[in-house]
Amino acid sequence: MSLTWEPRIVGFACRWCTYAGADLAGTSRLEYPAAIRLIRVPCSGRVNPSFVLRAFQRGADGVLVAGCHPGDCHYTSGNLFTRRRYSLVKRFLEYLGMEPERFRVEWISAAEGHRFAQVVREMTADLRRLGPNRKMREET
Amino acid sequence: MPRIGVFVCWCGLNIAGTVDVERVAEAARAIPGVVHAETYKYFCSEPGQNLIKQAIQEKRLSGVVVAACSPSMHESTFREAARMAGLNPYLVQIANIREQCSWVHTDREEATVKASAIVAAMVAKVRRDEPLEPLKFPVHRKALVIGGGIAGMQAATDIAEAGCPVILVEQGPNLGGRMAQLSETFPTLDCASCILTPRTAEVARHPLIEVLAYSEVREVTGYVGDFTVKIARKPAYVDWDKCIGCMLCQEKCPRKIPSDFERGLGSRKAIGVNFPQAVPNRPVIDREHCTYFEKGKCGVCAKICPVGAVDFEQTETVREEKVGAIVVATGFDVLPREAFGEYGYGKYPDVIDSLAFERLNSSSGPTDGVIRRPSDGKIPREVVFIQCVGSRDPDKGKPYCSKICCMYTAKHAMLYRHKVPDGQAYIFYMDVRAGGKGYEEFVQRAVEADGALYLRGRVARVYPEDGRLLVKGVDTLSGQAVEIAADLVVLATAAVPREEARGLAQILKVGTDEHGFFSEAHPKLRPVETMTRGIFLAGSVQAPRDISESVAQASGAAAKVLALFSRDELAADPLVAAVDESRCSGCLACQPICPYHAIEPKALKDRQVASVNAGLCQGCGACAAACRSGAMKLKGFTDEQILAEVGTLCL
Amino acid sequence: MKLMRAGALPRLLETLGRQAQVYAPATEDGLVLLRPWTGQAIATSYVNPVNSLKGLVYPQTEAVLEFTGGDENLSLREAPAPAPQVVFGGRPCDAAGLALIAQVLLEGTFVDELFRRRREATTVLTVACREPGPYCFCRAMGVSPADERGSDVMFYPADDGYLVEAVTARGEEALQAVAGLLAPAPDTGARDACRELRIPLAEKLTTDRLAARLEGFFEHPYWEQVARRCRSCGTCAYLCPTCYCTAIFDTSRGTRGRRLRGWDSCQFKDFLLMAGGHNPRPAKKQRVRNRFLHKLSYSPANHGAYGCVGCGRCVEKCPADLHMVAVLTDLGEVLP
Amino acid sequence: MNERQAKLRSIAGSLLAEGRVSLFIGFGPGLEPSRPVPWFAKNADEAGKLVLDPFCGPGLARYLLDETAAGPAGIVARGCDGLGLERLVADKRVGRDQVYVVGVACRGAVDPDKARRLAGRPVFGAEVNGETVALTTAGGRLSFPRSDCLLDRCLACADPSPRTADTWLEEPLPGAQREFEGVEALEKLGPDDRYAFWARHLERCLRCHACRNACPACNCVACSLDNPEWLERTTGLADHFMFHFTRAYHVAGRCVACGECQRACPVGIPLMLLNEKFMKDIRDLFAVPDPHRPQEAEPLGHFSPDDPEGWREGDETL
Repeated sequence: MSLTWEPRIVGFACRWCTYAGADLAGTSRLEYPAAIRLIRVPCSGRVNPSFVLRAFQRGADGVLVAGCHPGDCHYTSGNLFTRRRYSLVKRFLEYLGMEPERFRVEWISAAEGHRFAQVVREMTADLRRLGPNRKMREET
Repeated sequence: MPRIGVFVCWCGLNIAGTVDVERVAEAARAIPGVVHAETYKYFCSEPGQNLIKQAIQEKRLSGVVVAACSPSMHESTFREAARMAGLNPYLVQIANIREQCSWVHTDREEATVKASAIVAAMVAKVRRDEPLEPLKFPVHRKALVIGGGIAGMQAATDIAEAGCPVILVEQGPNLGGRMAQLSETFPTLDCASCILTPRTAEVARHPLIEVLAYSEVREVTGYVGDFTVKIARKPAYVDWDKCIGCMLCQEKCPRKIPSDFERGLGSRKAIGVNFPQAVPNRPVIDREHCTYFEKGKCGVCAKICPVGAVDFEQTETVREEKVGAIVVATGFDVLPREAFGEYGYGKYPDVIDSLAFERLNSSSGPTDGVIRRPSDGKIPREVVFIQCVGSRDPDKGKPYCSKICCMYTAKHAMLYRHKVPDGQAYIFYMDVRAGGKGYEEFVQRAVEADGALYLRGRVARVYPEDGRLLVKGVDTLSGQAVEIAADLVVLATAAVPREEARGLAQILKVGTDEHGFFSEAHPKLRPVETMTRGIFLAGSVQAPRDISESVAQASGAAAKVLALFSRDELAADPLVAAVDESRCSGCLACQPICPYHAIEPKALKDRQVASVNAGLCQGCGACAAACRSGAMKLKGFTDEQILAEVGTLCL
Repeated sequence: MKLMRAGALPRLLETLGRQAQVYAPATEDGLVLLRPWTGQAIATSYVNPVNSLKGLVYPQTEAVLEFTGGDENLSLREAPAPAPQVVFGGRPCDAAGLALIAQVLLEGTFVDELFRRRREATTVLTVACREPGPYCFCRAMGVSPADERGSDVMFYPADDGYLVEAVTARGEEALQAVAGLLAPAPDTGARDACRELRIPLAEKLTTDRLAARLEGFFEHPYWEQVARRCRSCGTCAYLCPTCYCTAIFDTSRGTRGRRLRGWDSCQFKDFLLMAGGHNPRPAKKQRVRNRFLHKLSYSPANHGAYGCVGCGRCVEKCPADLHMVAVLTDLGEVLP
Repeated sequence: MNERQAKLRSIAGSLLAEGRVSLFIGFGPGLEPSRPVPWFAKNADEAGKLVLDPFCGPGLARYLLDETAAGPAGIVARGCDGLGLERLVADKRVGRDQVYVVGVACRGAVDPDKARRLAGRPVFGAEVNGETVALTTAGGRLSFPRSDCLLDRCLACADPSPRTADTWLEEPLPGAQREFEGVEALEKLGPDDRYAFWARHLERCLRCHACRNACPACNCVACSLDNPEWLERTTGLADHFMFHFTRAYHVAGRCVACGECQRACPVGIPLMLLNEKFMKDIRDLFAVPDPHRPQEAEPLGHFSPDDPEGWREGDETL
């Protein structure tokens, strides 16, 4: 692992909560590692689990799925399906051999800019420790 | 061949201070499909927007990516600019390189690389965008109000006063709802019928309000602006158009039956109205108790009717109406008496509920407003009121506070004292909740001026002894056991949703809470809306409410309806789901996942597929994630677009 | 003809491996597969490896060309040349399958350059059969357990090693490189035993005048009935040592990409689906019929040999038991 | 002789003769006695060739997808076939009224390859008696433990009989709770060992789609795995992970555990270990006692407000 290697995190962020929370981190000028790249989705319930695998396949070192806290979904129930789906998917990924740190699900509200920054810092630190992901990743 | 333009904004030094915007533009030019890339200080400014418009026209751009601040800031600005330049506004995407890049990173190299990646992802996304037009729905400027109580009437009046026609459906034979049963109202002790009757009359004669009494909503289809409603008129066995309201039939009817309206304390005839001021003032035959329907003989009413309005052959009729909005105001009920064995409710005639006490107080009630106990008609000298009967009682399945009981019990104690000056009222309570203008003062008046004795604690048992009722309980403040010999016991039973409400919720496809109260779209910010656009709530259908709150909410609902009706057409975001029928198996895995009940099966020639009602869809995309074959597409966030973004961000 | 002791096999592969990538049968999860050989144990007791020789010479996916750049500055590059490889342990039926594919792809008016390059880079060391597997029926298809077609060197299992014989110049060259491991052969018994090996299943099948008897059988209701059990998967075609149908597709990552060619199966329902939406073989009946008529009728007509070498893989692995032996057996009853 | 088989032939024959079904799906004679094949009888004659013995291996339910288009079909159903039919009905792909189910009590199907290997010679007959299987060969009857002889899928079976049938060939056997020993064993390994396990198996994948096309839950009109946007036709290990992750997730909460995917796989990928992982977690996280039996509310089509956050516990239990 070269000294210049930095992890790559793909994040799926619900536009109402987490994406807005990330914007708040911006307006609050909270610094966090540049490893994260967000994809804006209407709801965490839109995130098809195979999107996560696609990210790992194409070279992500970590993947984050984040949405509103349960009970706060803009669409009332989207994140409750997220919770079900990703409870299973998280365990399944680990069952296939993925390290737990590489995939996270988080509830981050529009008011939680600090929390967003914190999650990115934590994840980046974990991934720096683990090194580049090779599992389920295509050869380049 | 796509022709994408990329516009990288400096945002003064906000972006350019951290991100090398020229390098971002340079990298964008290398992306296949990008034919134009430039930077500018402030693309959101007038000259900045002009640069974008100019490039769209000169370079014949098929898509635009603006790398700037968050889409929540200027997405609409740039979409409008594109529209003005002749490019479909949905072919514009925002690469958020300020809030999510330049403002949160300090390393220029890292921030520049990341900004380029974000731009590339949005280029990949915009390449897969299709031009979309806002969805337009016609608005039928006519409202349906369900429930003819005070809330429903208020909403109907407000809407009609603004010039929009209203259909007011009431399932009972007359308007007025619960309030018609009340004697006086807190905290002013106004006579209920004195304030209700003028309002009822106003509704009845309003040229824009059509009252459909004795009717029920059977089916609702469509969506906001364009609902189709089927309303059934139950048979009254009296032709109301012919009837002149003389009530000779009621007078002459030989059959007397206990009256629900009087809570069983009085009687009514098998034909007639609930109360003298009923509007509409038209009788209904109670088929279950009518001798003619039971035995085929009698028919006194038909013979006596001067206009021949009695019609034993009358059947249900169903009419269809188009409405643009619906207000639900079906009110509440109180817990049935079977639930309270320990208080002897239903067993001892002198244990009654608060609604019955209202009737005892009412000058049009069974005792003409004199407080007499049901068993022997004596005037009670000691009355025990028990609050929170069922409410705040998880064992009875009603953990919530019914909210109105503290106030009406204080009112009852006062009214009782006013009518029986030497009588004593005892009130068992858990807490006295008197939040509201003038409410606390009202309760204090009951205690100080009218001598109501408040005992904090629960009643364990009520049983008869020597012609009175012995009430045993504990005063938890003194810790002492309390035993009161009472002439009358009044239970403040829990307010619950009406039994028919659950069925109505299904017809309307509106959610309810675990108790059956209708769910609002947001408890704080959207309290009168439901999750279904165009359906609003007023009054106790949502949760127990007193009159003033019900009226306020009804006016709020009316304002929401009128806001809808202020437009000829409703425009909606076209970023909704749609089904690729060639890929759909019709398994309908998407259906239970949709919070808006927007998905229905549709029959094709040889199979069934899912179909999305674009008027109901709010674009959350839960269905798209549940669709295994990829037949369900959320426009603007298709599988292909998200996959392309993922792939690009991973490069 | 030479003799090689069994114990010398790793040395042989090691020597040949200096110039080329070596493949040999290995046991994995109870299966025998042809795998890159890196010194691991070489499986010897098997009927046929699960993957046929085909995949090593005609890979499941291979690059046709590589490209970089965008729409305006696209630059194309030929896929890199294949590295030399030596494959040990394939059976004569598989090698005969390669010969058949070569006949189709190299001997017509069109020469498939990708196949040619890889075929020429491959030395096939075939191990002839001393024992028939339960599903072997090579002789019914005109292939022998000691068939030399498609092989560069034949290895005939003997009591304590192999009788080794070069078939081609490339084989000769390979043997010269390992001359030190070979001794003069005392007799040709081991080879004769392979050549004379009886294949019981093949003896139950009649392929006499099959092409003639299949005339006019195209519309027979048999196809509809037998196709019912087909599941339209690609097991048969992908295991088959002679199926050679492919599709072309592109893949790209950013500004770099490749045009690839990959196996396809005529049993997949979209195999013939065209851009306009037309599918000439939408029904299972049509696809199943095509598979068997191709191998039993069209191939003999066009290339002079059945498009099947009787390796038995489809017989063993078809999840619905719709395989060549089943069809040949049925045809024995149904055909005139 | 085989009384069950005689009874089945007679029931199927009558159903066809009376026109109550236009086709009867069962097993018929194959290449050898140990390999009966899926059989589609259209008349009493063909019904007279139906086979019913312990070698009847292939799953039949999926055939209903094609075969009920023309009219009602009869089917001889073991527990796995019955659940497969329930799946197709739940997915609205087959009308229950289009199928006439003859229910049987299955004691497990003998794997022809295992039997031949154990016996060391062709096997002509088999009898499953409790924990042993008696194989008939030219050299006489040989007895082996059940666990060595049956198809993998039958060893884990908890559903010997369908839950409902239109008629019963014999007294149905009660269902049991499924165990997930294989999953539990794999869960005990570390991440790298687990990955090595799956990489080794999936490396072999041919992408022949035998698993998908065998599956009664993979019944979509169009499969996203045929869409190059989702999965290119490249056949690297990462593509195989994508394929098998997606396939397993798509049947999560829907897989009826018939095991036909694994039986169909030509390269021995233990596919049921993927499906069963979802099953086990659905059971544990969402309190669905028998996740392989189609539910009124599909486990992934609903939620409970009290659902756990499975990823939090996931770290410890895995």
